[in-house]
Amino acid sequence: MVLSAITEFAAQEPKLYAFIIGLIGAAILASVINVAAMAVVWLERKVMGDLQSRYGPNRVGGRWGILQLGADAIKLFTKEDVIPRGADKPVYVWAPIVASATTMLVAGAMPFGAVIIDGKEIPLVVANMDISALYVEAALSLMAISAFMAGWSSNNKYSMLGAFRGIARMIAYEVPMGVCVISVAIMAHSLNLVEIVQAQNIWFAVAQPLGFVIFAIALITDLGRMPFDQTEAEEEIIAGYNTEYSGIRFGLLYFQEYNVMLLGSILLVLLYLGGWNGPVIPVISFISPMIWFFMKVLIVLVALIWVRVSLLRFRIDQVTDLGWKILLPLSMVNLAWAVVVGLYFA
Amino acid sequence: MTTANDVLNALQSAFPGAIEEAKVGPERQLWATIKPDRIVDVCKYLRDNHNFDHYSGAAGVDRIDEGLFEVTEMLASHGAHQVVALLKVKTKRDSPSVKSLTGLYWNANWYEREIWEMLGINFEGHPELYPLLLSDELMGVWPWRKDYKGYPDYTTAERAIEKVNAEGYTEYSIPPTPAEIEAGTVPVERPKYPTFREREEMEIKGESEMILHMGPQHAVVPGPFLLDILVDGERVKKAFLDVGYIHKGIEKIMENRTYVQGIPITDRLCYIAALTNNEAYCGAVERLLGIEAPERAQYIRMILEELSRIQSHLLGTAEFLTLIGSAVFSPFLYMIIDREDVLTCIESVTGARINHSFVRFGGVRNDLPDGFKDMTLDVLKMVRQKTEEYKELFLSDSIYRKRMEGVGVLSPSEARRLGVSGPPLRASDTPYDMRREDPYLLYKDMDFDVITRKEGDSNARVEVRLDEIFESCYIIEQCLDQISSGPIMAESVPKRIKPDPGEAYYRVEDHRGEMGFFVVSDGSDKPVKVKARGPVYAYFQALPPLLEGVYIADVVAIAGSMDACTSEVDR
Amino acid sequence: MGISDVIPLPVAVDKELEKWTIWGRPLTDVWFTTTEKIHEIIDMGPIKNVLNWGRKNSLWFLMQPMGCCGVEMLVFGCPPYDCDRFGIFPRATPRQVDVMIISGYITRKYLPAIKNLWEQIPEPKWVMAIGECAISGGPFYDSYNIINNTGRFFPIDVYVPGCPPRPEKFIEGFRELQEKIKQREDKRGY
Amino acid sequence: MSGEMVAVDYYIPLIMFLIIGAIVPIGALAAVKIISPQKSTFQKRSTYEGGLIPIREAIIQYNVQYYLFAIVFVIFDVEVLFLYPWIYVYASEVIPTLGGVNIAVIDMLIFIVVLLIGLLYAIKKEALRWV
Repeated sequence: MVLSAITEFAAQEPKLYAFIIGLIGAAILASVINVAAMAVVWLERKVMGDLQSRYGPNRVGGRWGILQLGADAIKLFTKEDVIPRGADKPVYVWAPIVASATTMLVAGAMPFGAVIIDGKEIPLVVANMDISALYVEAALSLMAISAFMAGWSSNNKYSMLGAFRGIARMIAYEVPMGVCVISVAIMAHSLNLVEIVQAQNIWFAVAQPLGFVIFAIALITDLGRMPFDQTEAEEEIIAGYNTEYSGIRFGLLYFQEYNVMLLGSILLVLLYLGGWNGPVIPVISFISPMIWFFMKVLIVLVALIWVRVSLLRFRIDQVTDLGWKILLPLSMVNLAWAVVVGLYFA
Repeated sequence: MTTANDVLNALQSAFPGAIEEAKVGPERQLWATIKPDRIVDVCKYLRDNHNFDHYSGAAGVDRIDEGLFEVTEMLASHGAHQVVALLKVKTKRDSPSVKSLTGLYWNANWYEREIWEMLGINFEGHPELYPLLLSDELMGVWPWRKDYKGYPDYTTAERAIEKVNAEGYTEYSIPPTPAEIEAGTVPVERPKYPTFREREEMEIKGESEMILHMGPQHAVVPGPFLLDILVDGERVKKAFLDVGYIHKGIEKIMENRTYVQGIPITDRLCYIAALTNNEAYCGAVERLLGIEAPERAQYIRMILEELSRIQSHLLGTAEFLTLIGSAVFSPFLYMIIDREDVLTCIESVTGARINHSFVRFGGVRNDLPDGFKDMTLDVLKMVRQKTEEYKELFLSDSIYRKRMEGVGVLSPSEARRLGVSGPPLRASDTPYDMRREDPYLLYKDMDFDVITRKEGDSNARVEVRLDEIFESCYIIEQCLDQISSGPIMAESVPKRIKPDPGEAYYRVEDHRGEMGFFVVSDGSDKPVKVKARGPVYAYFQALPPLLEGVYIADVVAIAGSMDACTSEVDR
Repeated sequence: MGISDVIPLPVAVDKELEKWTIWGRPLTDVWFTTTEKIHEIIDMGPIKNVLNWGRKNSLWFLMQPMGCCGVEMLVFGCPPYDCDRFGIFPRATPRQVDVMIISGYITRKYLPAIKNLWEQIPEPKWVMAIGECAISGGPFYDSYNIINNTGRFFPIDVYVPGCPPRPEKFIEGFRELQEKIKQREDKRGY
Repeated sequence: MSGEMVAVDYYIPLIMFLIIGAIVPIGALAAVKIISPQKSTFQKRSTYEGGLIPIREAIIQYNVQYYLFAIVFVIFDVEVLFLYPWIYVYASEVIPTLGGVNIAVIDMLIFIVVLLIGLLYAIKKEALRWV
């Protein structure tokens, strides 16, 4: 009932509808996503603890340490905010804001699962545009810009090296990543994320194993997770691009990293792991896609954490070499594979 | 096999009149006093004709009663023979000057700089006579001289004057004590030299070059020291090292303590290798006293020192892993867990985790507790199994191999020239191990291999350490089998330790390399001079040439694979 | 201190704002008095308790091994002891830490550097002296190069004796500091 | 103002996201300025570099190799952009076939091969050597 009314309203007043849904969606997501990022940090610390035969946070907020991230957030929020004298002030101040806005931009076009109402699957997405896959991929790489802004404006040598590394790493993996998205789009005959999910009768991870691997590597690189965390390699360049950031400014950059990690895992699930597709669970059929979606994202997140604690860091020249000299040609091979499979076997 | 007598005879025939007095010590040691103007020739002769290619260090002794300074040069060979030549050079106290050996031995540089800044002995022909350990403030007061009045100094903090410099940074100056001023040891004119910072700035040539401070507080440093790298992009063009941020003046302090009181100080020399430091010091004093520990005590020492070696190698490798991985890299934490078990074993005997003060002159403090053997064997079994796993892990990890292989390569000849010892030297295909080379305790009865690797890169250095864990386990097992009951202290140890006048040099295989103690006694209950020749000092000196032309990420890999310990360098 | 520190606006706006007045008083003045009032309100009670709860449960410390205690500090972060349980973990840059651990001998050469590091930590911050050397100079108390009274240079909240203290003592020291923050009995009054 | 949603309309919510995404951190920053203690000193605002005073500024003239990296990227990224519209045409039945293979596919395969040759050239010329 309500649904049909909304559809009707959307048909009559598309601009107003878009405005309202944007406002509501943004308000909800802005709060949800930051809490979710905190949950991811907590998850990371707990899972890391389990993998390393220790406990992780277990004193603040019960034996699971649930309130640990709350304490961290309060601490960061009430910390003095220092702008170094040598810093390029406007850029320095903008960097965390750009990071935060970037994640919101990505979140706007990202489907967060689907619900089934009246036997009809309704994806939970705010801006369901035709080229959302391209858009999301492009917006994700904006994170490198905010990192570069942070690193360059700090006027600190460690930050500067981190910033350059970040850009070099981003550009080395942007091309293979883009080619992988194209390969997926070829099989799905669409660049719309919802349609890509719906086209996955067989997961694309199965149809294009090579593409999945390349995309996963490029994604980890984009997120700056462990084997590729040269931008903030603690032992080499202290904290990389956010060396000079303190208090809430650091907090914003820190939580945005985890936001992007969450959004990146969602993107991986959408493109390759069949999104919310899965057998309908009888009793709770209403949210059964959500359950599948949530479980897949969780598995990807845990896998990312697992990778983090078990691999060593690449050297930055090895990272760029891997991107340019191995992944780029391989992604082209994958593209050809996708064309052949998509055109003649699908 | 060359013996000390052969070398002495050869010297006496080659340089008639240059050798003032000479004696051959019991443990293949040659003590000789050389005329000051002939020291370079003698050393050159020894290096070229008698394989004395290892410059082991130099110690400066202040003989205030005789109005002389003595510089003792310690020379040895990398495996060609086992003679240690200790050549003394005497110089007048009012205008001290000695010829520098830097032209012959590259690594004489730091040892001579240290003697210069501490005792004020000028080294003719030394290329860079700049302070090494001391801050500029203390330059010119020559703190290790016996007539230095600034020691003991209980009021450093109270005297500190805070002042803001022109740029706005706060600086501190600590003015001399009244005693110093009264005695007139405050320098009127300090020696002239460019400061460390000025020397660095002179090296910046291009527009795109910058100097990056890595330290004194940085995740790569195991203790405060300053590693400055001149980078163009990410390529290191030149590296500079500034140490002395935790210089405590251990050698000066030990001169003012009785012999027994010196033992706890040697613990703090390098806190990872406390037991071997104890051993080296006590061994030297035992030689002075002419006593020997009973057999059981020697076994106990060996067991504990090898256990200590295991924990040191585990910690060293773990710390190194955090450098090329990160602090959340799991195997790092697993190694620390294993190390805790080994520490429990040591703790059950010595009662302390890292600073044991366990070895005594002529014995050890405690006997092994009940059940020690079973516990240790269990732990060793576990350590063996785990180390096997780590080795397999590293072998199969392609990222690890990519990061480590061919990085920081030290060729055998280069490694000898730079004067490194211990695992870095052995990784460069030079089987040089004090336990074989200069056998102490009962190591000559033990069956073990000296681990070497051909490659000489960072990976080889780590592999040598991991393999040495197996050898240590094997040695401990042999000791536990052979140990028999008996006294743990020699009976002839006097109540008050007052050795006869003389000198002794005793070196042991520290976990990181050659650790030697040079002790001079004048018959009183305090030593005249205690010189600690640490292995990490040599590593640090060798670091800047190794770092030229590598990436910043490799700096971390190379510095980490050296397994450094700042405290021992600074002393 | 100006609006351009908060919201990304050109510095010229700051200069302009300094000229503005509200009720005959300069704007910056009003800003400061308002902030002070808010701080007074916060200091009065419940809000502060919440803030201090957050602070005490998230003590990040500066990774700065200095001596023997530096080794135990490393072990303190590792499994058998695991400081992460209490929300304590090391960071390498002073900008992001709350606690500085002086874990060894401060020498004449190191004093300016460590003081600089301490200054660069943003408020609120605490400092712990761990080990004998940091407290009194330890075995090196009479050395010519050691600052044997760290307390003169740093407002030390917690002294942890031991040479070196065991990792358990580190935990105890941190618990003590947490208690002090909770009771608002720390030296700098947070 | 009624009618179908056109492509541009999808960006209206995104603009809302952008605005809110910027307002939230700005609000947080402003709140922090008021709540948190502020004791700014000279040394606190100096650049951190291991505790010592840095030698010269960090913003200097950088190595030219960084620039080469960026140039190679720009070239390849623009090329890849051509692939995106191609997704929509390659399967189209309007496009003629050559020997049973869609001519758009053949075109694109040639394009990719040329691209790879370009990459090989860049690698050969060491444009991708890290600084």
